[in-house]
Amino acid sequence: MIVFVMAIVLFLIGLYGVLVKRNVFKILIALSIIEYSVNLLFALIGYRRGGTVPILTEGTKAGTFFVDPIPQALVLTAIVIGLGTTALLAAVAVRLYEKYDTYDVRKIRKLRG
Amino acid sequence: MKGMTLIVKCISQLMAPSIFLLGVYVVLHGHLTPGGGFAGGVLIAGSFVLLILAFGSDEVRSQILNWNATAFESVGLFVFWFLAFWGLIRGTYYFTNVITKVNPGLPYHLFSAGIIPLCNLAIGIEVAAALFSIFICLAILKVGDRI
Amino acid sequence: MNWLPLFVAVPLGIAFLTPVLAKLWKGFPDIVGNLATGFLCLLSLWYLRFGQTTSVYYVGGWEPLNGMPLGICMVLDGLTVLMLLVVNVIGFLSTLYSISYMEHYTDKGKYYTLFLLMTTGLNGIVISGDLFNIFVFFEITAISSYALVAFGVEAEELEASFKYQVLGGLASSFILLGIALFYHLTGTLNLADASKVLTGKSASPVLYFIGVLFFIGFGLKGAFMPFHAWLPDAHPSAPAPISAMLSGVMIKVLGVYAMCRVFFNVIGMTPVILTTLMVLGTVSMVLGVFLAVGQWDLKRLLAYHSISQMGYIVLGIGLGTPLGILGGLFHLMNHTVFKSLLFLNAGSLEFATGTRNLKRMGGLKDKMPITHFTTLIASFSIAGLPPFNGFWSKLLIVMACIQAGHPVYAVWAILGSLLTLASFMKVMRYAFGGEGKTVWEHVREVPSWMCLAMIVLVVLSTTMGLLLIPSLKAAVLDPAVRVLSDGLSYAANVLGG
Amino acid sequence: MLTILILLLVLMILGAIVALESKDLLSGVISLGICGFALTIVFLLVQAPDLAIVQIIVETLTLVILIAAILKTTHEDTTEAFGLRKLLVWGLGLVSIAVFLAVSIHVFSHLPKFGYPVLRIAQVYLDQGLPLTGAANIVAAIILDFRGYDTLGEATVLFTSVAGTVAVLRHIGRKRP
Repeated sequence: MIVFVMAIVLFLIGLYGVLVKRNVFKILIALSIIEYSVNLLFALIGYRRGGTVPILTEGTKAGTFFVDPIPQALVLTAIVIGLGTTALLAAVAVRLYEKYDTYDVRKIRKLRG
Repeated sequence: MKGMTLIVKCISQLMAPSIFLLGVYVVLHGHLTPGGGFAGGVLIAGSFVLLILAFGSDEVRSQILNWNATAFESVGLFVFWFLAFWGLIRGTYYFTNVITKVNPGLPYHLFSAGIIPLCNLAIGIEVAAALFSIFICLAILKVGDRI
Repeated sequence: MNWLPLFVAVPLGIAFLTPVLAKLWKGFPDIVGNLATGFLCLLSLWYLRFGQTTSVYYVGGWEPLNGMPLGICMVLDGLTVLMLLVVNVIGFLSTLYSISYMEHYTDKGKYYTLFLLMTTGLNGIVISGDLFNIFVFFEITAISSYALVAFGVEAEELEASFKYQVLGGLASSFILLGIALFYHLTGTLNLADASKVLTGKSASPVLYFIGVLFFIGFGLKGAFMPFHAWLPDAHPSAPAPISAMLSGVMIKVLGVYAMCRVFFNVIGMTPVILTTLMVLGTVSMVLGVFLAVGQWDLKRLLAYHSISQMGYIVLGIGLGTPLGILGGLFHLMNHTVFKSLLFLNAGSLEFATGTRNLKRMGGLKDKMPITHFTTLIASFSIAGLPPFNGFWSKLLIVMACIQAGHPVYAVWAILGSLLTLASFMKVMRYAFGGEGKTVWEHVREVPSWMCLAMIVLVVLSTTMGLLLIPSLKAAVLDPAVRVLSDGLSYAANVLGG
Repeated sequence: MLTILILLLVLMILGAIVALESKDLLSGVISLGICGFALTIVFLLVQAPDLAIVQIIVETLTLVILIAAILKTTHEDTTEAFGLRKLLVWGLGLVSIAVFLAVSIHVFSHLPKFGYPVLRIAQVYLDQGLPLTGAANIVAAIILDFRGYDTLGEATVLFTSVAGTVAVLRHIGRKRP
């Protein structure tokens, strides 16, 4: 159970970063950390004590048992989705720097409250 | 972006083709060993990125701008889309693995699992092109370049 | 029934081809984009006849094995049919409008690609019966809308898009965390199967925790009141047809639909959640309209009204009675129509005059007669004046409040409606009334494609009250209401049929 | 194995804290890399080689892209300032984080323990995956056959993101009359 809680701790560190940090790139890093933590939690959920990789070979014995393959398939999807969001966010961050000449969120404020 | 020293250039010249080949291998054997279209595609993109980082982008800028990575991406994804649509054309369900129904192939061999290797190939092309375009967009392009 | 995947496959295929076609000839994106959305619009009308019963489509032909759903399944029931209609009709009218409107922007090919991807995502969410699949389509919709909000690449638009991306990314993470725990609890991702697994168990703290995570995630996506910070920036910054899609369709599919599906059909509604929904709905309804009254940027004013009108929908659904759900869903349809119309009108004003500031407009009544007429109808409709559609759904919600024994909420709903009327009288007064300013001498009515889209929406908002006629109501609204009011029979319907 | 796992998780947490608190964006991104590469090894430990391969390459490319973006702009973080408002934010943040953590510990005590997942559909995949699809790699069988529709969506997300990146990086968005 301790490993699950540590994944949640990682999630909360990322959450803290998103809510408190005032730098565009720091917020990007914080969102990446959140994403890692969720992927981590998902992968941990699929682990089975003593299980092996869910890939069959011709010599696989009848008695071997495998870890849960579904979380692996889902995390694979989640990693690629995370890459997509990070890339778009980085593109917007670069454009923001070009327009405002700063990464400080408090100075990027042309829209009213 | 400037290139790096001679040592880096030599090493990456040797490394890039092998990384590329590894990528192709991972794509083609995705249904038998760990890996698949995504992992292999990212490896293929990585081999190009390595070359550009080592040799600098100044020499290849004009080629990069003409060579349209996004078109490759569209084609790869369209093939994948068509493989999914194939089942619907054949009168069965969307995304049906139509090949295994006719010719299941030998398990544990390259030609097995029906459309799975074909999907892997299509995804490999798409992912390689997509990541390469993200890289050139964010790292190389200057203000005013069009892709 | 067998053509259900077309809702996803057609826009997806066209979206992949559009970048290539746009290189060949500049006119292609307009033609294929409109053909695709027009086809989807017709298909969704045709699918109205399948809404009476629940039917299941097994993607990949993976039919259940010993009662275990192997693959992903698509589910078609009354609620799905209703949402498909909403998404695709507004999608088609928005693309029609875009033909002329997007001439003011560069790179139309990219615009249509992203628009079609957004439509794909929305359709995919609505027809899916699998939790993780819903998440994937959430992300397609979200990422394309992030890019579309920043499509003008001005400083303000990039800022709005950034804010939207951060909160949207946070929402996605909450939803994914919820899905992870949900999978750990039930061992399945299929909604119906999960519902079946959960019926055997008593309500554990785990389920509450998952519920809270989903609530935060969907609430952020749907901009309910404590989570609304991104909406007044993001919706006005997008091009007008995209604002219409975002405000008219997206917050409803991502917020209301997803929440209804998960809470009513899978986890099961509890009085706590219903009360929370009602309170949040009322707070959104009243505060949204108070914030809207003070705005001078026309699109920003409309965005605050979206928050307020979402409050009505959530209040209606949160009542939990069949009449309340009927009112909520009907208001969802009506709000889609008139809010899209209002955003398109705001876009027309911006197209013709180049400004969104109400103080700078004035006297446009004679210059832009069609836009004036359509804005007038839409304002009456959103303020709830009879006989336009907004009146009927607000009436139903107020009646449902009184019937369920919550007259206080009814009072707030009526108050909100009055304030809405006041705020739209201000819009009409400042934008169209008054002396004709000399600056606007050269202003002309907008091109005909834009007028056509607006007029179709006017016709819809005038006639949609007819949906309450019993025979039409039985065909369109009743099946959707049944899906929510008989919540937990979803599992039996999907797995049995 | 559990000890190594916990050590790696501690490393990830430390990497995350350093990434957020460093004054220099470049070192922040590199610390994020520590977090990502540690995650790769965690994936290997929990018997997920597919994930490990994808994660290590994606991580490398992400780092390259982020570092290139930082080098194009600036790598100084000048946003730190201490004030009353910040103390308030800190206080509220710490309280809510503590509450969230306490609740999640309580929740995890009601869920299946680490190493003993509920296998419902997964068992069917493991038993029937090879005969039904012909793929020896069950993960590949799931992502491309049983749940191939998801993978189409995932590839579409990447396509969307590239289209969006290209759209956002256009130099001129609106035509000036």
